[in-house]
Amino acid sequence: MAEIVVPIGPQHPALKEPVNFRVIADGETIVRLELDISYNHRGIEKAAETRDFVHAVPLLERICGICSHSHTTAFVQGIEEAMRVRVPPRARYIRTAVAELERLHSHLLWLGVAAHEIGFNTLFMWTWRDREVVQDLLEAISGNRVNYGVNEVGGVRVDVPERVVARAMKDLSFLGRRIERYGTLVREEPTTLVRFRGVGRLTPDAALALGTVGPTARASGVPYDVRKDDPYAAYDDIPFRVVTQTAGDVFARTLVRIGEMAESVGIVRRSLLDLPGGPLKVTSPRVAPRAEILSRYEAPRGELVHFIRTNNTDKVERLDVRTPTLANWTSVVSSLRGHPLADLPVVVAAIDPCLSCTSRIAIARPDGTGTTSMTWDELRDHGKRYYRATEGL
Amino acid sequence: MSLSRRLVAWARGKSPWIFLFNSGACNACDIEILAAITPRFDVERLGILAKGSPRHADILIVTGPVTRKQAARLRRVYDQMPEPKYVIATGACGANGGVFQGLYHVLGGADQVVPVDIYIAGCPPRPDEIIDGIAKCVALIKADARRDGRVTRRSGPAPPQEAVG
Amino acid sequence: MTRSAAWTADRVSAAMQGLGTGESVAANRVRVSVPAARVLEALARTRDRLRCDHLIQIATVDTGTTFELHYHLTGAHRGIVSIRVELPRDAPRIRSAHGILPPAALYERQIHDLFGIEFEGHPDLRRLILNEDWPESEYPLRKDWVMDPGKSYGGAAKEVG
Amino acid sequence: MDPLGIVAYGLLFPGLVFLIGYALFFEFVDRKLAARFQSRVGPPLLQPFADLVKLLSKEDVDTEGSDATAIRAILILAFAAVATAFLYVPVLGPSPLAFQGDLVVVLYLFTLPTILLFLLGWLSRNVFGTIGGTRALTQLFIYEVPLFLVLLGPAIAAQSWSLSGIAEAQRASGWAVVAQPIGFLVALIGLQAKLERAPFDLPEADTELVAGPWTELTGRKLAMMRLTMDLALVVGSGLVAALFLGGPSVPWVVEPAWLAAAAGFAAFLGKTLGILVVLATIRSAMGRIRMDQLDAFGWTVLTGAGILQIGLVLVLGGGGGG
Repeated sequence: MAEIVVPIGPQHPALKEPVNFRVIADGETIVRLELDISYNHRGIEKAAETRDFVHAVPLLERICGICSHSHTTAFVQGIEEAMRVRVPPRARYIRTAVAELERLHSHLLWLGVAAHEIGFNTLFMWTWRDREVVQDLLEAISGNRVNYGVNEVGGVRVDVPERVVARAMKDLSFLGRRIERYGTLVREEPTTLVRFRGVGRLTPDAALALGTVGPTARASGVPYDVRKDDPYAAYDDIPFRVVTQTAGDVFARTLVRIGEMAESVGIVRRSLLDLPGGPLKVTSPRVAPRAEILSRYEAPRGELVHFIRTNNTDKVERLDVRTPTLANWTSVVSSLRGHPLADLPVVVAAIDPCLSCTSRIAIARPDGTGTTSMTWDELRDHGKRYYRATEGL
Repeated sequence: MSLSRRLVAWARGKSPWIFLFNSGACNACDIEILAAITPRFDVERLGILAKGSPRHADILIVTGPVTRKQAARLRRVYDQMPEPKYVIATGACGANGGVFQGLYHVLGGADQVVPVDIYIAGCPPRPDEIIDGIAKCVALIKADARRDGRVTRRSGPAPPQEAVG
Repeated sequence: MTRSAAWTADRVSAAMQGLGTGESVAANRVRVSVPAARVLEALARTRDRLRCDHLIQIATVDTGTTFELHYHLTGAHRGIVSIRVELPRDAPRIRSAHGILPPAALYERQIHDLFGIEFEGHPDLRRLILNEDWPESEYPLRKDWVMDPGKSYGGAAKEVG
Repeated sequence: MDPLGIVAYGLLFPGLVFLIGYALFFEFVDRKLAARFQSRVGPPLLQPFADLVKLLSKEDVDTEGSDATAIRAILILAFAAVATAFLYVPVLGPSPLAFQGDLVVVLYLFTLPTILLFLLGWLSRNVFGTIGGTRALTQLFIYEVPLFLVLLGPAIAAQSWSLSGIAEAQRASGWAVVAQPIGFLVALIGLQAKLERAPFDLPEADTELVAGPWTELTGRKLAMMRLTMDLALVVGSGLVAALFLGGPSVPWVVEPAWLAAAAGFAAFLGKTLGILVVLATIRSAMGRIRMDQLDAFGWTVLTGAGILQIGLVLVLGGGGGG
């Protein structure tokens, strides 16, 4: 059958955000995938160089609407490391609590969108109804549903009074029960199983070689988690488990995210109960000395990196942001080949792309022409051989 | 006013179908609009449906500052919509580019590319504020339908309209 | 805060014999400055001898006089190795690292678009970050680049319906 | 029946006007149930009517290069096919237009919209429409065989080819669903697939193909298409109710003729709404399956059950009858 080019995006109901796929499909199966993002590239890094640390935080908070706390925490921790400022423990605990609440609402959001991708709207509505509980909690703590404005250089701007902690405990136990309910639902509901299991499979070494991060990598058994590898905020003092699976397909990523939600509930409960006393922030100098910091953070979608270079002024000399979805796109292209068109939204949704973060990535067309990129070919052929061997495609 | 025009005004007010277009936003507004569709706010009780194709929609909700790359596509989507069509620009970005104003890859508010009828303030506006914006746009739709043309637009805060039928 | 495995500078220097010396810049991060021509060799050694299999990021800095590329790598040992390379400002060229680290193809394409650094051997360096009709050879993230109001940078013209 | 009565029957009461009203009410019940399952409030009663009127008042855009007249003809044909099929479905009692063999006519008229949907997708010169159209056609081949196989079960049991005749026969021999439960289940699943509702809404899969063949429809064309799908829902439920649940008949005998007709009509409403509730539950409970999975499910499970059911009917005579 002649190859037809299916343009999906940049405006498409399956995509919550503008990404453009040129899918070259043979009938229903995808032959090749060209990906083109950066429709919401705004040039934030250029702007960050013209704003001092106080004004940069609101700008960086709006890189991405879902993981706004991630970007501000990574940036602020980088600047604090450059200024050698010790953040008071109460601030570190509050940052951890808000970070895990953000992971909770982001994963619930993702579970709904993934269910919507396969047409299962009831689960989409249920998960988003429960997500409102997390939003209320965040609003109780920070006053905002989105873009909470919790962080500033040297500490946090909001306090968590006793009554909010009490209310949080009640909400968290409700959320714990709901997350357990979704865990069993996803394992038992036939159409979800049929549409998720075995789709977009990534072997552990393919996951590593393609540079995947976060739940996408952990679903293939790669146990990288910045909260354990390079602990920040209060992750040293709070015990939690890094959730991993081995199958590496969309179903495994769902299980990893549901497991992580259960862990997050535990972390938030622990961090709010053991909230140490003391000040919320410490006065930090206006100017950061000459330094070069690599600030890493475990965002809901994976490892987020802020490379900050300061030069003895109150502005950053250079801020280079590498977002988790940027790293995960490579795996989408290679794992989608040979899949039916119907799987494209599911596999894309499986890495939970946050395009506002990834306003810059583009994948070279992996059609393997020419000899210059032999290793790239070997990797892809290995992927295909692995797929054919195990899948019998 | 003839019965048929009143009937059309009632029908258009009762079934405003929206089409969500992200013209380079940080997706906070998009998520809040989606939250408006989910059980707690549930806009389907007002007859509002989120449609997949611009051909099926009456209201185009634009979120985010218009980036250079998305501008041509926003224009094309707007042109594809059948008349009578309305545009709601969401949040500070929709108004004038918000916090991203002046960045090299950003054109500014949605009105740089498409004529905007209603602006919703906020960064991001809460779901109930978005529903209020849609309700004001529905009032505009009904006024247009009754006049069988376009009521003159006033640029300024929306007048306190009578109870939205 | 406890840091992960003690990652000493001399272990890195031993692995990078003849290329550069390791210099500890953070508790778990060691930086090695390497001549631009031998960056691929340095990356290969980091991946093989120092068992770094995950490319965190290729950070780019325009210091006004030169371009700096920082390849940050990590592995199961949780230590971070940063390979630092300096490129002249006038004709910044470097070998593409996608052969050794496939995700590099991704980051290099973005750097090419925003900084104008040429990556030889890159399979597909088409324009992607900026809009299609963004003027050629205008690299917005360079320190000396300023938006020239007279010039048109693409995107839809101001035809409001 | 005198010609005037037939025209009144066809156009007014159980004909077009009632059909459109009942179809809109069906859409309301369907969306309201789906919303309630999702713990949402759901649309008001007159919502489908408002949608219809609004769409009729919208600008009718014809995509450049697409054959506008052909598309309009297709839509009118699809609407007419489904509306005519309803004439043979027994509503008050046996339909006055019934004749031996009207079951075949109804099944044919009921299949026509899907083929026209394929043509619509093909003509709309939109890649999503083309793929949506081909999916509609492939899906047609998959569920058509088991659905028709199973729908013929009650006909064989009642030894009659007239839909009203079969419904009448069940007055004596009891509802066919008792003797042919598998047939009833397969009929419901087949109906869900024919109406392209979740989990079989592949042609119009909004997250993959925008809106499938419907992507380019606007204004009046979209209104006509949505109405046709609602009509198909009513006709489908009426068909399954007549074949398996005894149609507009009430188990005990009602003396005066007009009361019998009223009781029959009430039974018809109750049974079709019952079927709608089942279809709406299926719609909310499941996600969409892929084409190859639909293929496997259709040919193995559905067709197998269909053949088994027909075998049973032939062997056991399917609950006496005749």
